[in-house]
Amino acid sequence: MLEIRDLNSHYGKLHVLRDINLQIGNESVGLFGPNGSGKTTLINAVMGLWKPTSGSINFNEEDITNIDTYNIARKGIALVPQERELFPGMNVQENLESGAAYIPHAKDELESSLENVYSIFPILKERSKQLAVTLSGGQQRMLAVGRALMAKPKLLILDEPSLGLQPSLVSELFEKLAEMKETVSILVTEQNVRESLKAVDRGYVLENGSVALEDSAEGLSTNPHVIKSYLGL
Amino acid sequence: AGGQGEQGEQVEQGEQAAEKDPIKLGGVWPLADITGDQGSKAAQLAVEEINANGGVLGRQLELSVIDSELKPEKGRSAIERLATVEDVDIFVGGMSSGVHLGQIPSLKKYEKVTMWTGAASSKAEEAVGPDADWYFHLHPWDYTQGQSYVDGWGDISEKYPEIKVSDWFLAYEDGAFGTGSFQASQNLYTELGEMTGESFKSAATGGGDYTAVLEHAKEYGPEVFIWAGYDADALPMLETAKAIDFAPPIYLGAPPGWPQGFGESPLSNYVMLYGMWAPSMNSVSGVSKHFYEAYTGKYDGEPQTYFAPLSYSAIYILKEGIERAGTLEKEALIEALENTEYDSPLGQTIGFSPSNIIQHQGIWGQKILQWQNGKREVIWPFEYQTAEPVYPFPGWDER
Amino acid sequence: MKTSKNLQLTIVGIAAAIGILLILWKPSVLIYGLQGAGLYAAVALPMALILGIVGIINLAHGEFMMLGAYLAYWFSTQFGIDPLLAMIPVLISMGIVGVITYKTTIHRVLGAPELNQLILTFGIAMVLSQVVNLIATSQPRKLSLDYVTASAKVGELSFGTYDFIFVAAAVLFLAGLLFFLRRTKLGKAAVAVGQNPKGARLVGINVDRTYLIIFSIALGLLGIIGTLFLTSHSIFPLVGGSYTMKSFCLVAMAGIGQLKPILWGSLALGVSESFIMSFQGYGGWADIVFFAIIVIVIISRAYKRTES
Amino acid sequence: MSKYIKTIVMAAVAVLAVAFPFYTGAYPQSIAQSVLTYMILAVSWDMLLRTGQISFGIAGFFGIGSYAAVLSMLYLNLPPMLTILIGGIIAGAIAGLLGIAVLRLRGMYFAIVTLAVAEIFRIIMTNLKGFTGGPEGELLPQLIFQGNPYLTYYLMFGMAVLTIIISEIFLRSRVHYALTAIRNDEIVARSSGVNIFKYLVIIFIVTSVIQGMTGGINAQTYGFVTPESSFSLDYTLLPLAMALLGGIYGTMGPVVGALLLGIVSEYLKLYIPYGHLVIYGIIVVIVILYMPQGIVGLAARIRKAGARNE
Amino acid sequence: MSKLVLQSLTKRFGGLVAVNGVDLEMTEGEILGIIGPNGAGKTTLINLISGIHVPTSGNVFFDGKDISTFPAHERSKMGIARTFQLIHPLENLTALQNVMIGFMFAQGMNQKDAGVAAQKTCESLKLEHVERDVGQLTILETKKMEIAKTLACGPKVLFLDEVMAGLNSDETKDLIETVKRIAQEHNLAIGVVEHVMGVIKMLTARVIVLDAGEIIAQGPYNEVSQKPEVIKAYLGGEA
Ligand SMILES: Nc1ncnc2c1ncn2[C@@H]1O[C@H](COP(=O)(O)OP(=O)(O)OP(=O)(O)O)[C@@H](O)[C@H]1O
Ligand SMILES: Nc1ncnc2c1ncn2[C@@H]1O[C@H](COP(=O)(O)OP(=O)(O)OP(=O)(O)O)[C@@H](O)[C@H]1O
Ligand SMILES: [Mg+2]
Ligand SMILES: [Mg+2]
Repeated sequence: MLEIRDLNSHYGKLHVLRDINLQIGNESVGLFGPNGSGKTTLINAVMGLWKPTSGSINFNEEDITNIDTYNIARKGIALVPQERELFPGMNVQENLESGAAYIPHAKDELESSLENVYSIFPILKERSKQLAVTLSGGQQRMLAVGRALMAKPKLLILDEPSLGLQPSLVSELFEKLAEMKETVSILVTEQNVRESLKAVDRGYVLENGSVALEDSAEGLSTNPHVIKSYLGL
Repeated sequence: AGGQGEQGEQVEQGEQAAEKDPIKLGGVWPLADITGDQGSKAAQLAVEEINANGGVLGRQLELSVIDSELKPEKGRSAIERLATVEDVDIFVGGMSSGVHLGQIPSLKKYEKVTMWTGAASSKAEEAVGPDADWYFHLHPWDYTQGQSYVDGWGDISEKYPEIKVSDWFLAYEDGAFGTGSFQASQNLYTELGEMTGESFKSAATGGGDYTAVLEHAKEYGPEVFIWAGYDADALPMLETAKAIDFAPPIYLGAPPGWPQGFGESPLSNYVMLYGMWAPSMNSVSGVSKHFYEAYTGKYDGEPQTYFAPLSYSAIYILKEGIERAGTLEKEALIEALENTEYDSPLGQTIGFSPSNIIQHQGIWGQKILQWQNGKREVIWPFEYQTAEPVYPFPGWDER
Repeated sequence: MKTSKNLQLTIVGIAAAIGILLILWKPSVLIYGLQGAGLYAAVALPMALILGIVGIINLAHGEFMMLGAYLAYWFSTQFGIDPLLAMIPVLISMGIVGVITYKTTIHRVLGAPELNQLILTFGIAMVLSQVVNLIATSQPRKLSLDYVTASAKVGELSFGTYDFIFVAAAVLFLAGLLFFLRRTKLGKAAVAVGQNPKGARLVGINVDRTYLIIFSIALGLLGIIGTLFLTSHSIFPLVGGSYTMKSFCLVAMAGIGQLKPILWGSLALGVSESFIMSFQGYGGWADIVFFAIIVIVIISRAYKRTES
Repeated sequence: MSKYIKTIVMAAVAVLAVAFPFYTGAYPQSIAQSVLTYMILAVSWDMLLRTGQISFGIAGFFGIGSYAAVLSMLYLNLPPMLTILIGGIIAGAIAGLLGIAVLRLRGMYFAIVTLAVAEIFRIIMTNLKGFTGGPEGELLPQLIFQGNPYLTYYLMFGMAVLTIIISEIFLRSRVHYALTAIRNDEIVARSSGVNIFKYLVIIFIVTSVIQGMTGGINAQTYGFVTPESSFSLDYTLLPLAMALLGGIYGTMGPVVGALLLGIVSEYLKLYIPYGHLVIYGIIVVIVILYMPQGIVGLAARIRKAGARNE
Repeated sequence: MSKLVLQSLTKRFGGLVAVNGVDLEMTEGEILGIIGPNGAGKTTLINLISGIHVPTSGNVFFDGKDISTFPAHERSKMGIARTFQLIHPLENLTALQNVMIGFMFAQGMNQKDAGVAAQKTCESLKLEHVERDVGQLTILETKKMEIAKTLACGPKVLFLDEVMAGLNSDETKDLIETVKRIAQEHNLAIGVVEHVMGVIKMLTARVIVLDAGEIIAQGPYNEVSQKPEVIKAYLGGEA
């Protein structure tokens, strides 16, 4: 489904991604690594938000390396960005609807998707007329996840989705993701490695911009390096 | 004009110039404005004509023009440059009293002979002061202009007793030009009768709503309705007048210029106007005819403002003055200029005499004209009359 | 909630009362005020559109209107057609001007700080007005059209009716824009882009094209207004400047991104200006009322916000 | 090392500027005078910008200062230097009063309100005919220093030096941190103990005093005021463009921008008498498109790039 | 004596009651956990204490003084400091300069002293790269800088709004130690908002649980986390 080959990326002179190779099939994949290791940069490259210096990204056999973000979104990749990127002046429902309205294969199922999102995050239904800007931090995170789900993606990318969510919702979210991986491919970055390992099939560990480790969820959770650096708490 | 032309000329005149330098004139106009654009071009025309006829005292004239951009500080720098870098002998130019106020200190510093074509505000006259014998002002002052109208209407009502001119309503734009006109005329017109007035915001300065002022004028019901605004106001104001059905017996405009194609509008017929010059003058003045043909021949398009013949005149007055003085020496030149009797394309013969403050005022008044079938016909002074006045201004439904 | 409803009702009530009083006492104030308001609103709406969505304060706003007016003049004199008919080619030409301007300049400063955009459009304004000046000179132009002087008579009062065309234009623009932004897909996308361009890209909106379209629509509207403006006003190269400033004021008074309040704001300004001018000799103060209302509205809104 | 060089360069420029009138003619001097005027306005505008507030009201305070100087001389017969000070004080006092209400506004709202207020000043001056001379303005019986061009140049030069010094003090002292914090994030600034309002009011008053005094000097130099010329929108827009083209948030940018645009506009006009404004506009557009950080920003970037290559 | 006392503090946004009649006392040296579901009102509570919002009703007392209506900058000078859930480092300044601001304006130091003091604070937090522009810091460094900024205000009471969010476990441990140390060194009352229960467990002696603006439970974390209402509203399932 997604295939990244020899990807390199720079911010000015800073070499952030080094020869990244990564594949995602019909599965759920975790992307772990310390802060600043380049996870967000990698995701931005996939979404066309940041042009890589070299390498290629293929989605369903199609080269999307130099395609505009909006087109990538329409091809079926949805992102829950770390910074959420909501529409502050729209209310909750309008934000959700915007997630489906511009994606050809999603707009016809807008109503059912909306029900689905509301059932995952009931608070959003309660607040459906509240402006996004006045939501609390965690509520905004839910809205961002919800908006991405509205797009009926083939590949769903979540950049630290649990950040700021209350514990009960974190487990619920990962349960939900685990359920969804039957129908949607998932790429998720998380600091909460423990929870997320429950939801993914495989994982990559990114360190200093290179893939340091690649293994199944089980393999990772027993890997001493991972245990020491990422599962300590 | 300007830098490039200069260089070309210098090369050309290389050999003879050694003993006979050109006489340098420095001109300052707002070149992006139609007045300055055409004024400077008409002056250049005069220079070229004179040079083609052998120049002055055997020397060529050379005109350097700098843009004042209608800004006092730019106008002043232009004077400074002309005086020190170009080293001109004489200053010409002018438009806008505001710019002139900024230039007067510099003009006074150099005390070179100055032949000014613009600035009607008596504030400028005050700033020049009584001692500036080198200062020659062609354009009428606001008050002399006002007096000329009073004289004109007096003459007209005497010759055509049916024309009534004792009740006046003056609509004036709220800037310096309109306010100055109103203040200057308010006292003078008592000779004729009563005058009241109200200001409006000219379209030229972002206004253009004449309903209120015309309503008030209509309520007042004057015998003469006069407006002092800009060319941009001319037609819209007439349209508003028609819309609110205001048709005074005399509808009179006193803008410095008229919009393109004003005469072609059916509304313009029988509007009266104050002005210094119009193409119809060609039939009564040979100089005017010559000027008109030369101008339209050299530049495409008619002279649209009187600043063209006025600037043209300024150059010729200087030429004659220098010839009479036989030198560029200041005292002699001033004396010669004082004796100017220049038969101008504006019709009148220009000479200089003291006005309220300054010593050398050239033109004192404007003419009274009337738009008739697309042409500006001169009504007064009678010696230049080109057509009989049509009176009264026909009502809107009678057209 | 309730108090603000009550407040609104009171304000509407007071406004209605003032309106009725005016109709009885000086009907012309209302008529001319309305006509003036129509022009203000019609010119300001496209500026609000560009500001709200593309996020640019367009200091060349009035100059684009001027350009539209000159184009209309050119079309109608060149082909001998009525300027109102020329509206169609002008609309198209201004749309193209919009595309060109966007592609060559605006597009490149979208990421830059707002001040850069401000000065860029200031430069564009200068180029536009000066190029027109070089070609057409500063001498005003005005078409003389019979229908412009259409008038109506009610009792003693005779007034021009043509300028109601600006009221119609303003209302149509507003209705059209609201419909466009709320009901059409492109319009909704534009709103999203206005609020968060990055978010908009992520949900599949072509942001660059949206900007381009909105900018061109706004210039197209300016072409229409320019044409209408030409029918009843003189045009000259610098005619746009004061409309930029007034639109800018109105847009701020309405609040960034707001369209409807522009109509109310214009009405308030138009009527109060007309009211002041109806007193002979006080016309000079009409401008002060314009700016004072703007200052008061903006400041009091800021206070209201900090209170809640 | 580089600090030395900077000081030497600054000293050299200062010496040059002081000696300027002695080896140039009246023409460059008059250009310099107007460049200095715009330079002061540009620097003072930038000083307020450092708080994040974009003022469109420069012309307002400049005009107020001009009128205050001329009217206080006409009516109270005060010595010219004093009237300039009065121009500054009145502009500052008005800024103080206004600031209390206006400085709660941000962004475009602040910009518009300052613009509107400047217009209100102009309209008042136009309409108070008996007091201010109305649209035709007022004349001074004589110019400051009897019109001596050297002294007027030094007066404006002194004002520019003063403005630059104040600007530099603000850049090097605590004030700089307060202003930068306010510009970046007011809530963070407040939570770090910065009294936002106090600093905004101080800067607003200081810059208005500077603008008012500059207006006063200008009026005394030219010997007249009119609403149209004293409140000209040029005094707002040109300094803004100059600061931006030179580079904002510092003293150097506005100074360089004023010098450059001031000289370029004069130069263009001599070579392209009809139509130079088109070129001027194109230059503004091109600079913004290709040097978004202004000239000083570009120079800094080049210097950095050079350093990296070493 | 209690440093900070809240008395039936309430804040409404239109129809929504974000904080509802909260009573609370905090004393020196205490680290208090503030937990609760998303939208419970935690951030709003901090905003009320630090003066970003004005309470709809109720009072905030500090050192026995009612400061409910004091502006934010004055509260900061009195010793109430906080970080922000969405961090906004001051750009165009270096990390060190960011820290200096508090010393200069909340504590009134001059530039030089503030520089020295900021340097010391950064060292004590093991914050390196202080000469870098804030944009170039890592997340951990940024978070430390945020804490340093609050310390620079000379706080007596300090609120940390989700400072640990987004850190990995090593970094989280590092920061927990740091917070503990500063609490002791400066004898601070610290309020910590976190959704990572590991942090709350390790760091706090007492927690309050907010739900829909009200305190529904308080006490040591181990006790509180057993309460069914807390599990239901917040922790969920078996956690
Ligand atoms: N816009 C930018 N300009 C310069 N450097 C950047 C930019 N964005 C990120 N970086 C740097 O690139 C590196 C990788 O950043 P990235 O955000 O991809 O990391 P990450 O793994 O997502 O970290 P986190 O867990 O903190 O989100 C970091 O060193 C960061 O400082
Ligand atoms: N300005 C506002 N206008 C309207 N409602 C608001 C505003 N600010 C906050 N709220 C609402 O108040 C409630 C409390 O918000 P707050 O940010 O305090 O929650 P929180 O406990 O910090 O949540 P989180 O854990 O998600 O950060 C939320 O329901 C939020 O939607
Ligand atoms: Mg990241
Ligand atoms: Mg929160």
